[in-house]
Amino acid sequence: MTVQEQTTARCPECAADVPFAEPPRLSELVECGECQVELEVVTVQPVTLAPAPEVEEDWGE
Amino acid sequence: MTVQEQTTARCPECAADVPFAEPPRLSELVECGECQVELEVVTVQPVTLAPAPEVEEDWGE
Amino acid sequence: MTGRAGPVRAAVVGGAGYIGGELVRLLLGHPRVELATVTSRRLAGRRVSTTHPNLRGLTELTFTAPEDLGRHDVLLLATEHGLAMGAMRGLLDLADTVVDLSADFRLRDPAVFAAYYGGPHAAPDLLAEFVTGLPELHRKRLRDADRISVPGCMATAAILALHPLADAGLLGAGEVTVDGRTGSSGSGSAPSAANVHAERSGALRVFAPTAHRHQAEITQAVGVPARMTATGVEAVRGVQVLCRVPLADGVDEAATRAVYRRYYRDEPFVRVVAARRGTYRLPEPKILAGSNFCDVGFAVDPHGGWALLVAALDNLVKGGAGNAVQCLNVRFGWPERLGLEFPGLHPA
Amino acid sequence: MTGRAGPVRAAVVGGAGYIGGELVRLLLGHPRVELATVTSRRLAGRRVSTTHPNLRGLTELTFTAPEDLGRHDVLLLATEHGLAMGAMRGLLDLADTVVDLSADFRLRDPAVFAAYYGGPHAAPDLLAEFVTGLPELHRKRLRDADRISVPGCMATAAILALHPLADAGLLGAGEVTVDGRTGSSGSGSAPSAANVHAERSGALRVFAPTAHRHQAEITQAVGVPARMTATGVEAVRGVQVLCRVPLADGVDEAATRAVYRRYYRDEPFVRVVAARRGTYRLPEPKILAGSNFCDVGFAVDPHGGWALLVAALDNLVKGGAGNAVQCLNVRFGWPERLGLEFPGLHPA
Amino acid sequence: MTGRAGPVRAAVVGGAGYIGGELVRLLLGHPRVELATVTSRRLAGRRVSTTHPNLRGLTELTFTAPEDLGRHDVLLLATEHGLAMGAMRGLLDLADTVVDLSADFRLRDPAVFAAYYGGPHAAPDLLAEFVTGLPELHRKRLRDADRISVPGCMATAAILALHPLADAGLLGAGEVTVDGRTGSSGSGSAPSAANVHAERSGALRVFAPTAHRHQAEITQAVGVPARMTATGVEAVRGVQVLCRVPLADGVDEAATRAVYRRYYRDEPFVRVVAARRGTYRLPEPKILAGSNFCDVGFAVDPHGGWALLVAALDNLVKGGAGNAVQCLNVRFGWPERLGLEFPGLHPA
Amino acid sequence: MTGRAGPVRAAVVGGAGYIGGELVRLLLGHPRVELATVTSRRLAGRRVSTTHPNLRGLTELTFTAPEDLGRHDVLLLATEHGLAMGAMRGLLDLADTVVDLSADFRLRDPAVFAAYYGGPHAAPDLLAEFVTGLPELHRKRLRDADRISVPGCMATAAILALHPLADAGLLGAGEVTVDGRTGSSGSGSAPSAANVHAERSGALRVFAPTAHRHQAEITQAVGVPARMTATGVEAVRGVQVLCRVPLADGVDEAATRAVYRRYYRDEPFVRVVAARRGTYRLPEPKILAGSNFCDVGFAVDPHGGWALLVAALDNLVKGGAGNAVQCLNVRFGWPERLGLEFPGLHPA
Ligand SMILES: NC(=O)c1ccc[n+]([C@@H]2O[C@H](COP(=O)([O-])OP(=O)(O)OC[C@H]3O[C@@H](n4cnc5c(N)ncnc54)[C@H](OP(=O)(O)O)[C@@H]3O)[C@@H](O)[C@H]2O)c1
Ligand SMILES: NC(=O)c1ccc[n+]([C@@H]2O[C@H](COP(=O)([O-])OP(=O)(O)OC[C@H]3O[C@@H](n4cnc5c(N)ncnc54)[C@H](OP(=O)(O)O)[C@@H]3O)[C@@H](O)[C@H]2O)c1
Ligand SMILES: NC(=O)c1ccc[n+]([C@@H]2O[C@H](COP(=O)([O-])OP(=O)(O)OC[C@H]3O[C@@H](n4cnc5c(N)ncnc54)[C@H](OP(=O)(O)O)[C@@H]3O)[C@@H](O)[C@H]2O)c1
Ligand SMILES: NC(=O)c1ccc[n+]([C@@H]2O[C@H](COP(=O)([O-])OP(=O)(O)OC[C@H]3O[C@@H](n4cnc5c(N)ncnc54)[C@H](OP(=O)(O)O)[C@@H]3O)[C@@H](O)[C@H]2O)c1
Ligand SMILES: [Zn+2]
Ligand SMILES: [Zn+2]
Repeated sequence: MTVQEQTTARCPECAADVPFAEPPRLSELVECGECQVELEVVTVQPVTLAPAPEVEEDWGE
Repeated sequence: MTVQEQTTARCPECAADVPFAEPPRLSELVECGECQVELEVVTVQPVTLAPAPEVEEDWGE
Repeated sequence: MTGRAGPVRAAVVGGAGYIGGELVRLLLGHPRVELATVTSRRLAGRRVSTTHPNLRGLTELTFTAPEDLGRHDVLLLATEHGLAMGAMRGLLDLADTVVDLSADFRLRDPAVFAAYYGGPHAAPDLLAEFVTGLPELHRKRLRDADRISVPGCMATAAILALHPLADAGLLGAGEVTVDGRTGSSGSGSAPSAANVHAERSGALRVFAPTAHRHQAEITQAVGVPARMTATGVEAVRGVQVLCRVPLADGVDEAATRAVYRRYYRDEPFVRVVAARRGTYRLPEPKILAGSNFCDVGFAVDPHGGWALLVAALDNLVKGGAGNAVQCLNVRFGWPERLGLEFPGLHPA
Repeated sequence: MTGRAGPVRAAVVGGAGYIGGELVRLLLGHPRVELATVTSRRLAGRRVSTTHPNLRGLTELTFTAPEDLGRHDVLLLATEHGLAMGAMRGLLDLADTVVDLSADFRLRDPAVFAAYYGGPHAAPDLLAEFVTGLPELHRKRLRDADRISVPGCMATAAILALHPLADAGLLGAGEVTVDGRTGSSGSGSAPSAANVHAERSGALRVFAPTAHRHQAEITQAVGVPARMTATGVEAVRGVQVLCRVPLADGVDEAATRAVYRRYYRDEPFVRVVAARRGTYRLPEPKILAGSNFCDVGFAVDPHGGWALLVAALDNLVKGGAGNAVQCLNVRFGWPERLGLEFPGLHPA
Repeated sequence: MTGRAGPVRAAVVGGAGYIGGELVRLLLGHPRVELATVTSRRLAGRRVSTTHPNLRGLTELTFTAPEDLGRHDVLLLATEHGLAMGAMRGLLDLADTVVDLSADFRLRDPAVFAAYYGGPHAAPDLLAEFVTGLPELHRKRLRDADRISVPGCMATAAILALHPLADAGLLGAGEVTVDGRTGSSGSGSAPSAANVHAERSGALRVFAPTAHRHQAEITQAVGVPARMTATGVEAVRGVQVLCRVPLADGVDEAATRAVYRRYYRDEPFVRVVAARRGTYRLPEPKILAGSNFCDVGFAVDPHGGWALLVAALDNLVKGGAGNAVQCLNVRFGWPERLGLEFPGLHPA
Repeated sequence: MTGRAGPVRAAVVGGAGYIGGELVRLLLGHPRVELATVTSRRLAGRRVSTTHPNLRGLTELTFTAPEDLGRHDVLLLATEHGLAMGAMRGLLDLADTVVDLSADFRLRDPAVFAAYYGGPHAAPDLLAEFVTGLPELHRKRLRDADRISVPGCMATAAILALHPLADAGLLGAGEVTVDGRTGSSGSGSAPSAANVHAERSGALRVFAPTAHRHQAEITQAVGVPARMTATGVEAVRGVQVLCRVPLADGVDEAATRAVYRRYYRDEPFVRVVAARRGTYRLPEPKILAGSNFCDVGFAVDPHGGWALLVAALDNLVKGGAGNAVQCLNVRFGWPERLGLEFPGLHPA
């Protein structure tokens, strides 16, 4: 393949670099290592990420 | 010195061997490593040990 | 078997649970093992260190879906009981060495298994192939064992307390009773009405009043029938067992102590603890959290005739993951303490 | 209103939860109330005392399905937030007096509600009809109130700590911060990954780092903006709040103490605790478990300018069910301590 | 004796300790008792509520020096063991009715006392005058008893577990073993290296591996020899005992249950707890803190031959101060539940 | 300084206490250190492992009387505060390198010391010679430091939370407040009425409501005045601090995160923990027991203007003994993680 591989993308939540082990597929889910947000690959060239829709998580007391 | 050094003596409480770092002195206190009883050196040739008088220790509930 | 050169590539199956997480912690710190894969059904794709936050900064691993599990040198299975026996044939194709930490391959007799686990075993013919993963009793066979079944946490403690006396012929006739106490991690990580904090906190829950499953393992290992009760106590980690045993005629404290000292003199992970002074006279689990020690002690009735044996360990370490790593050390000819050096904390 | 002859017939809606169970305990022991009905969706038909085992032998009640709830003199609502606002119109038909312990009717301004609870209020027109169920601030209005909304547990503690100083004009300009600490029962009885014992035990979980919901109630009651953080701590019951406040010029410890003593002199359930000796100098929740006391204390910086206010209570009693019963006592003209005499334990 | 008109004037001797504090709490809330005096050597002149902060706002009492103790209707002794036996003659002059909560007058046989307490009894001739303060066994004699000795906390639990089966002739031949578990308040309030928080926290301390003192009380009350071990567990309050008993031929669960139900049907403070569903199936102390209940349960081995009996109570209430108050209620002809209505908490 | 060949001979002064015991644990496991001597006044001649039972089987050392202390390469002082300053001149004769873990040499200004510790410093001229033992701030100077003073446990956490923002100029004008929470081991091992288990258990004890001593260290290190309160919480080990800080104009979460990431990118023992999902979003001490990590996190108010910074550590490790060992690693040119690899446990 001649496509230049992008190995990280920016987390839209916390601006951290999110690494990929292999070329990402569209709609793949990844977790940001910094803020643990779940992210969806929304474009692949370049790779961009958006927060994945979440089941509302209840953390309250 | 020509006295043969005895390096352990028997604990009268639990029969374990209690080691000495150096030749013991009379009335010295040592702690048995097995049962943690405090022992007094009552003779030195040979070295013999007896339970040291204890302040009654309260461990109860 | 003697040592080998390169690292051993290992996978943990069921790594999102408590035993799985402990395996991951220990294997990440093991100088001869490369932890390549950790599987989870629920959390495939998520970071391992989000589930096990003590490992933040120590690993970038993410969970792999079980169906994507490939070949490794060693598989360690940390799934809930009932799973490994069905999946074992497939798993044996993926690695030369398989260590099962679940209950599925602990009992050699399928009839006993059925009686204690409420149904027939799914792979009874494989039962005989497994070696019990308890180096103190089976070190020699473990040196070339490729199917290892790690005993239950309370069973391990009870076996290490009872075996020396039984083996030395010091037990008298009569019933052996085992009273197990366990922290909440002993029942795994799945939330339920019984283990929500406000209910489980401060509990003294006699959840097995008459015949806890581990009694079958104890009887199998020690050769004497045991009756076992179990209580959930306020703790996250930690197991303690109290075994009440009849003594043979004339057995006193000195004889008892001599047996334990001889038996465990060279064991790297068993300490004899039976002191007459101090605050910590008999084994207690709280100072063992994170360590691979099993402390074993005893008190002989001054009037003779019976003794109380006490053993304590961390259910996730010597009671599971640590014991499994110790078995790997034996199996691969590594120093037995390797990766298991943490001694526990005081105060704790 | 003055006292009435026969017992008041009451129903608890949502009685399988922690606030519901506490209402049941208190109402069963209340000499003027007949607890006729306790509802639960999940457990309809089951015995109340299986869910709340402290009540074994004290009641033969079984849970009623919510749809079978009939007329009573008083309804007490202990459902999770979001339910009461939708169901309120129907419930108001079933009883003259309704006491809501959920968050739905605590905030008078629907815009504030929407900002803090993430959506519009389902019955904004009813908000104004509710009186805040805090006798220390609203005793007079509660005497004939038939729609009562009990404040949140940490809000109650913070309001009782802050209100005297605010009311007396002793607060200086500047930010009031509230640091809440709460036991695990504060988040209810439903099991989740976050409150399973092994995860929640020993926690110091800053679950609301910047703006806990109760700050809206505090601001509404005290009239000063508050910034509130909250931490889950190792406890089942119990809430403590630390409020850091600027003091008006020249306000010293003597002036502060005088305000609190005057303010709470005749209050049956608020004690001023600010001692200079002993082990328990400032309010702590552990000695309040089961009691309806809110202890309130303070420490004025020796260099002046600010003070730390501390309040503690049992979230399920003065922070919820006990406070509701105190409101009923006021509403029906009964002695205010009736059914709420338990003082708490020491040691605990 | 039948009821009397005015309040009974009572004094608590040794009121700075944990049992003393619990007596103060209960007597302050008792409608027929006037608590006139509370003694302490160390704290004479100090406020009782500084030591027992749960009582702030409820009493203005200060501690009295023991030498200033005058006449009262009732003396309740909460001193450490060994004190009451020497002081008893003098104390008997100060009140018609004396209730001793220490261990000094629990054993009827001075030889047994000497064997268990390491020295001769100081007033052996008085031993026979004391009635055991356990209404479930001695209600009739307590009605006019003026020397009452309240049994030990773990002994009370074990006796209430064992007595019905023994009395009904359902015990088989063979050893009865008692495994006691106790919270830290069971060893009193004096600080020591063993009970400092960092050492005692999370403990599973087998402090009495072979013959806990309470076994002498159990044997005396139940008539069968018992071997008792005891473990300190993580809790402040609370005692649980597990008794392993042989059953007579043919005794099954139904027969066992029938005995307990009959035996405790009318007891105000004993509940039979042996459920097959739910989280709380067998007695646990955590829901009993502050209450005078002793919960008693059992599990019969499905193969027959033996049963596990379980009992739980709050060591400071039914295991001490509450039981003493219950005895007073019996002695003075008051309703037996008077002042003891608090049922305990859930969650806790 | 570069590495050296033979082992470094070390002595721990005050080894019977909690910091002393932790030093012993870490130094016994350190491959480059030979722990030669451990002193204790009270326990001279007794086995170290009786006091610190986690070390059974790992050492045969007995305590040495302080007056018998001889020459070593390194002395580590773990005595209660006030002792080291008087003894320092003598101790400096016994070793080239001295690491003081007490409070005596933490503050550079004798006037500040006097204000916070209630009396003049006994060796004010030595204060300037000590380097603060915090590698994250002073790594360079520590490389050849021979007088090292390790900061207080809560101070360490607060400094590591605050310093990056202060250093980067992101703090706004206004007050910084620090709310410290600490387990019971933070106040040492001597039994007292306040730390006996039944009193200290479950505490939320605001023992320093207005000006905890560590605030002087924080101000000295960070350069901004801090007001610090402190609460004793239910835990044996563990410290958490919450720092409320004003932010400079326009500072948002991304800017804050960038500063922390950059600042701690290469630090072996500081992890940035500020997650939006999962159970452990902000630093908590319970998963750090035994580990040398300090976890640091933050939450920026969505409306801007201020942030809550959170840091957690084990007071006996990164808050004391572990930090001291890390300093030794820096001082002797060893890998900084040496002997400090234990990551902490989950669950815990
Ligand atoms: N706990 C002990 O002390 C101990 C000691 C020795 C042996 N063992 C044995 O080890 C095995 C594993 O025990 P464990 O205690 O580690 O059990 P566990 O925590 O329940 O974990 C087992 C598996 O259950 C799933 N799981 C974990 N958390 C869950 C949740 N919140 N909701 C739903 N599923 C969840 C996970 O698999 P997925 O992510 O794939 O769903 C996990 O790998 C068992 O066979 C047990 O008998 C346990
Ligand atoms: N907890 C506090 O400290 C506190 C203090 C003051 C006010 N409040 C308020 O009181 C209300 C109730 O709070 P709570 O703490 O009592 O909540 P909760 O324990 O969760 O109970 C609420 C309802 O949830 C259902 N529920 C209980 N256990 C459950 C389980 N294991 N699984 C699924 N559903 C379950 C029950 O209703 P069904 O049986 O009908 O399903 C129960 O009545 C809330 O609005 C809260 O804001 C709480
Ligand atoms: N704890 C239980 O669960 C329990 C249950 C049933 C029966 N009992 C019996 O009740 C009696 C009292 O037991 P307890 O648990 O209440 O004992 P405790 O707390 O030690 O109190 C006994 C007395 O010891 C003194 N004392 C209290 N705190 C002290 C301190 N910090 N330092 C020095 N002295 C202190 C006080 O007398 P002064 O102020 O006069 O010095 C106090 O009245 C014992 O005989 C016990 O066997 C106890
Ligand atoms: N605890 C922490 O979290 C922490 C953290 C950082 C720094 N520090 C500092 O480290 C120093 C030591 O603190 P620590 O917490 O280790 O104090 P500690 O446990 O009280 O120990 C200090 C010394 O007190 C004596 N001691 C211990 N137990 C005793 C007992 N039961 N009765 C009487 N004396 C006893 C011992 O000396 P002898 O045997 O010679 O009498 C011991 O070496 C202090 O300066 C402290 O400020 C503490
Ligand atoms: Zn992110
Ligand atoms: Zn010995």
